Amino acid sequence: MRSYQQMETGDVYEIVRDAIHLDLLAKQLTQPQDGATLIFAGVVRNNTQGRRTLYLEYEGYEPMALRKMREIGETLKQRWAVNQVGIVHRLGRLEIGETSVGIVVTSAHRRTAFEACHFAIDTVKKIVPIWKKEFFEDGEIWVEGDFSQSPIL
Amino acid sequence: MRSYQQMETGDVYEIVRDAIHLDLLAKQLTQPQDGATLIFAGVVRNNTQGRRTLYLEYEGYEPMALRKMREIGETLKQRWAVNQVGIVHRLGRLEIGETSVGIVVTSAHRRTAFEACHFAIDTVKKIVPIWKKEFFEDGEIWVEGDFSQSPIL
Amino acid sequence: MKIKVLLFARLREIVGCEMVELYRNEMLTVRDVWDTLRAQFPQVEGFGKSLLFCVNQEFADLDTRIKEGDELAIFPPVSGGED
Amino acid sequence: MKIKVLLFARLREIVGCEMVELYRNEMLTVRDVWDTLRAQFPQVEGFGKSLLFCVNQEFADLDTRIKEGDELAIFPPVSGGED
Repeated sequence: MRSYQQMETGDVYEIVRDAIHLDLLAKQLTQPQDGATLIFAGVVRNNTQGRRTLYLEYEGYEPMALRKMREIGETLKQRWAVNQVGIVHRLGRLEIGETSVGIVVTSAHRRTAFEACHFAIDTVKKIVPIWKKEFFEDGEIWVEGDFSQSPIL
Repeated sequence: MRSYQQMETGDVYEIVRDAIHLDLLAKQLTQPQDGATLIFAGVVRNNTQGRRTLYLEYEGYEPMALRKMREIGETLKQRWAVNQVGIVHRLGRLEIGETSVGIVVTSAHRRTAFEACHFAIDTVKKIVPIWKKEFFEDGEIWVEGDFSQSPIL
Repeated sequence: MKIKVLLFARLREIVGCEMVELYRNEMLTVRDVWDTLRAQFPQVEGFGKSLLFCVNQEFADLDTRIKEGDELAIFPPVSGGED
Repeated sequence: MKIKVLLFARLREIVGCEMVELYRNEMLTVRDVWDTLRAQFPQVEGFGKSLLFCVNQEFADLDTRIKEGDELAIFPPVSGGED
């Protein structure tokens, strides 16, 4: 199985087109000084407000997405006593139950890991230029955010 | 690899004496209606307040621990729109970097998963009768909680 | 009356075994069990203010009533972790 | 002056390609680029109030100044998810 490319700081920021292996990522990131590893997986759900989803397609502005993922990781390490951060986003067609985005945060203490990881995924969903198109039995739709919460305002 | 025993509700509560496979547990628990899977791993850290830890030993009051783990899972499902819960605790000797407790919470939405999973681990640490003894180079110590925060008060 | 009491963690180590059988003419509450235990194992003295008591795997207190056949357990507070 | 603009997601679909080259005598700000784009692709009209603009992979606004060789990108807000 592949391994994730760690930066000099040990952190991982990757955009992939195949399955995300969060167990592997967590193993690579967890260090002896860690007491808590928190792993978030964003998963393709079989419905949106009751409407049955068939599959999703993710598209990204890759170099900017990677840059923003790195910025989020750096923010995490500035604001919290986080040891290691991993953010991996998948693009392309994803089936129900597959992981579209994975975030791993390790820390000596669990509260730190929870707060930092929650901030990380919320921020990924706001500022990382990746979009999803949802395919239903009777049509398709681009899922777009609320402009009023956009990062330039 | 072993699989985890799921209750009728699909949830998993186990006490084990070998490695916890959180990837496997997460895979077993994640359902098509889930949009977020949150995985918490409590990991054996190499130090406590700077004092170098060699390894830990966990001891439990097993039937009551299992009962309390189930209670926590039921509370989660009552209070939050959580789909599936898995709580697995390991007993015996654990080395640095090994996972002592793993919690998986799946939900349609990520905020729910974060809140419920954080509550779960905080409550495990308060009411599940499992103790750890920490072994240092020059001694050993039982790690005990604060009685004023004890569950009967 | 005979009552079996399970002990855990540091309390188990101090007493030296994980299950003790206590005998007393009458044991009505957890407090009676505790009094019997500390009479038999003086080393547990001074420990009492920071112990948890359980009857049939539920947290109890010193006034909780007990009967023959109940499963009693006494132990220190759980680790709590550091957040 | 020639400026290449990257388009993504629904905007890319509406325009019909992921990179457009825009020509205009003078383009000083992102607004000039946007005005040129919508003159060339009227179908983007009505979309403008809910688009994000980036210059060299940083969020920008209509008044952000640009120069030859800058990487411009225009796209809808990111999904945001549902918490």
